[in-house]
This record gives sequence, structure tokens and C-alpha cells, in this order.
Amino acid sequence: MTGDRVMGESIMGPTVEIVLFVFMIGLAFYIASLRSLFAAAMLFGIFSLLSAGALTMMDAVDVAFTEAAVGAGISTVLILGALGLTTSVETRPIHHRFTAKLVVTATGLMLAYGTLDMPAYGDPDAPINKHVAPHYLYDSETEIGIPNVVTSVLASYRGYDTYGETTVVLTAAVGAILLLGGGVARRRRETGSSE
Amino acid sequence: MSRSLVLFAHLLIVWLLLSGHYDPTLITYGVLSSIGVVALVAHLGILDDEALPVHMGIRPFFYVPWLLKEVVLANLAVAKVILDPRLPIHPRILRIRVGQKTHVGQVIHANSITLTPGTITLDVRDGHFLVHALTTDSAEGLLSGEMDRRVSHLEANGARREARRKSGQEGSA
Amino acid sequence: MNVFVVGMIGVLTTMLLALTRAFMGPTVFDRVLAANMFGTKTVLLIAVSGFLTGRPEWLDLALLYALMNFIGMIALLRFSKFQNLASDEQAK
Amino acid sequence: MELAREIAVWACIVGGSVFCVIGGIGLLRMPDFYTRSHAASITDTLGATLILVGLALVAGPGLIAVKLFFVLFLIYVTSPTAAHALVKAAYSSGLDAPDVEEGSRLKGHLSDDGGPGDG
Repeated sequence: MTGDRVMGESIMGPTVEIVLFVFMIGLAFYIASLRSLFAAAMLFGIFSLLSAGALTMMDAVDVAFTEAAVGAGISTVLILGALGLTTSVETRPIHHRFTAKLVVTATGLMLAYGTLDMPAYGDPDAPINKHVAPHYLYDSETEIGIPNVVTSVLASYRGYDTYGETTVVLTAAVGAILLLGGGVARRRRETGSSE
Repeated sequence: MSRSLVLFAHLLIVWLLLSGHYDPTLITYGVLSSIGVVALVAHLGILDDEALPVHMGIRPFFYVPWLLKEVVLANLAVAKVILDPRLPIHPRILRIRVGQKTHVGQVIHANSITLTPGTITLDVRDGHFLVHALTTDSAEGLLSGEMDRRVSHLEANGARREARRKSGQEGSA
Repeated sequence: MNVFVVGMIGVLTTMLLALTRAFMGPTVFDRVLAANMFGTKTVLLIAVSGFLTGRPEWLDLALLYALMNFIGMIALLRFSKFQNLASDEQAK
Repeated sequence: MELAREIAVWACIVGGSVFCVIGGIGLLRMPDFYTRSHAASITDTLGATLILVGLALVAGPGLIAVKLFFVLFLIYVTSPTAAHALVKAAYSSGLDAPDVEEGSRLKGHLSDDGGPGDG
């Protein structure tokens, strides 16, 4: 069973990643062709879950969780909130936007070309694995005393940074709720309709 | 107060089970955050029979295995229906009368119905559920009323307490 | 053949089926149903893949996903006004 | 003993996968939204249960098994709530549904009206 597991790991990991990527590409094309914006919002949620799954398979567990929380949770709710203020069906474009497709394709190709210069995925000699990462991984538990490396990086090594970030996000959220939330609720109460 | 203690104990046990690290610093964090949550819940005033149905005692431990058995049987039945080439379904919506007096009891009953494949609670209105049943068999299982009886037994104490509280309120009003 | 590979294939197949339903619609509710089912399958996928790669610590993540999925689902249903949306979709 | 555990693990995970896929097939085969939600609940209950129990058998007693049961518990509590919220939203928005029948009047007469397959 142990031997099986090693083999399963070496073959199955990349296979699952490829399957998830194929799902994501298919989903992206389908979303682009959709006119119903509500359906698109729902499918964006699924897209986030897929990319979170792919990130998990690539060992970026913390990024995956952020993706799931922000992508599938908050942004779906925000998009739906925006949909509540407009119509939920995209109007048909009058002419065929050839230039737009060209620009998108060119950007995609350039991004793909850019990845060629990057070190191979999981390369132990990549610059990112040579600099401070080993220090955090090996010494943070003795230095900080918290078993989770990400927690000690966020809350201690760059604690001031995180503190500032949290303050900014909290202030922004409070501001947004005060500016938008109250207004929407009041309007709804006054008109008394679900328009 | 006793409710707060029960909640605190539960939260701390969950923390200890999930953390897996047992050194003084981390346990202190766990105790502090449990106290924080209890304080927050107490401040919100949502710590009542609904949040923490302690009055049920150990009766849920007898109900849950029965429910699991029902869920497994219903799963097998619905799986058979799905795989049947003729797809022998007969969807219908039934209005059934339920015997639960408390909200907790009704929630448990409605969720148990939904958890069992083949039946889904559409709406809960005082004393009645609207239930969507997939097949004749699942509808019959629903109408036999066994789940209703068992959930009623589960909340027996709570119903008495609810009645007492209602009469007390009317008396004081 | 590793047992986790079988589980993985099962979960991925189910994801594909749910995705097909999300594509097909036809009503918004079908899509939401598919998205919700997809969320549960992601939880299972992460749990199984954690065992497959020998790192069951990923379960913490699966646990949080299960919670997030539920919160997102309820937020969504509270937030959206389904009457308009359903009729819009039918008009399409 | 080890062999028995291995067999149980295989049975659970393979069974769970099969039930998940059956639920997925149901999601595609069923004719309308309400019936599809029944199919979805199969994958959420027996499918998830068997897979997670199988994983717990692999892990053996300990913290990991406890976490697996937490995941299972969460699914069991949240999935019917989410399913109910969704179905209720659909029903109250007027999505086509069968007529309401009185349960008390139907009791014992269910198999009389209509055979399997209609409706």
C-alpha cells in the first residue's frame, strides 16, 4: 500500500491538476458565451472552487483557502449585489467585437510566453526556495513558538504590515457598509417593492 | 449561567480536538477565544433552548442512529430509481401535519426529512410541512409518521417547558 | 491501483456531471443546485487528495470549505431576488 | 485484521464514489428541478459519508479521524439546510411544481392513483 501511495502521488497529482485545468478552461469559455449574468455569477463561484482545488493540488493550501473564501464566497455575493442594481441579462452587442478578441488572445499568449522564463514548478533551486523561505520553514517554530508557519509570518515577522492591512480593510468595509448598506435598506423600505 | 458553561466546555473541546498542539501558550489562546465567543453569544442574547438544546439530554444519541439507518435505506431506494431505465418517479407535494411544539423540534424534523433522499421539506408553517416526495414509496414512508413520533419524543421535555413559559407569559401579560 | 485514486476518479466524475448540469441549466435554481453540489464535492476532493499525497492535514481546509460553502449558499439565497432572475432567464 | 480493514476501506471509498456518481447521473437524468434536488442529496449523504468513513478507517483512531467526522457532521447539518433554502426559494418564486395534496387524506391510498412513471 505504501508503494502504491508513492506511485499514486507521482501520477495522480498531475493528472488531477490537468483534469481541473480542463474543467476550468471549458467553464471559462462557457461563461464568456453566456448572456444571463446570474448564471455567469454562479459559474464564477464554481470556477473559484475549481481553482481552489487546483491550488490545493499544487500545495498552495493557504492560497487555495483565500481563493475559496474570497472567490467563491465574498465576490459571488458582491457580484449578486451589483446584479441587484442592474439587469441580469447582458445586452447583445450590436457588432462583432473582433478587436476585443484579438487583444484578449494577444494578452493571453504574452502571459503564456512570460511563464517560459519562470523556474520549473517545484524546482528546489528556484530563487524563491533559496532566499528566506528555508529560514522561515526551519527556524520559525523555535523563534516564534507557533507551529503554523503562515501564522507566524503573518502575525509576527510582518505583524505591522498585517496590522495595517487589517485596519485598512476593516475601515473600508465599515465605510462601504455605512455608504451603501444603509442607503439600500432604507430605499427598499420606502418603496416597499422588490424592484 | 449553566448554559454558558456548557457552551464553553463544548467550544474548548472542539478547539482542543482541532488544534492538536497542547502546549500552555496555545491552550491559553483556546481558553481565551472560547471565553470571547461565550461573551459575544451572551451579549447577543441568543443563548437559549434553540441554540443549545440541553433539555434533550441523551435522547439524540438514540435518534441519530435511527435517522442514519433511514438515510441509508432511502439512499439505496433513490439510487435504484435513478439507475432504473424507466425512471419510475411520481413526484408530488404533500401537506403533512406535524406534532412538534417547539421550534427546535420542527427544525430537527424538517431537516431530517430533507436529509433523507426522496423527500424534501418545501415549507414549514405552524403545524404543517409542505414536503416534496420523489416516489410513492418515499411518500408512504413519510405518511407513516414514524419520524414525527420520534422527533416528538426527542423534544418531549422542551415542549412541556415551552408550554409552561407560554402560560407564564400570558399570566404576566 | 490505489484506493484513493478510485475515490478521486469518482469525485472528479461527479464534479463533471454537476458541471454539465450547471451548463445546461435551464433555470437558475438548477445552476445553484449544481454549484452547491460542486462545493461539497470540492470538500471531498480535498479530503481525498490530502490522503493521496500523504498529507491529511489538508482536512483543516476541507473543514473550512464546508463552512464557507454553507455560508456562501445562504448569503446567496438571502441576497438574490429570485423572481426577477428566474423570469429573465426564461425570457432568454 | 489488517486485511479486514483494507477490505472495509475499499468497500467504503469505492461505494462512496459509486453513490456520488449515481447522484451525478440523477442530477442529469431527472426531469425537473425538484426531482434533481433529491438526486443531489444522495451525493451529500451516503456518497460523502462512505468516502469520509473510508478515509477515517485509513487514518485510524486519532486527530485526523476526529476531523473527518467534523467534516461529516458539518455536511450533515448544513446540506439539508441549504437544500431546503434553495427549494423553498424556487417554490416561492413559482417554479412549476405538482399540486399540493393533503397528506392525511392520502394515507393508505397512495398506490391507487397513477402507476409508476407518470407525473
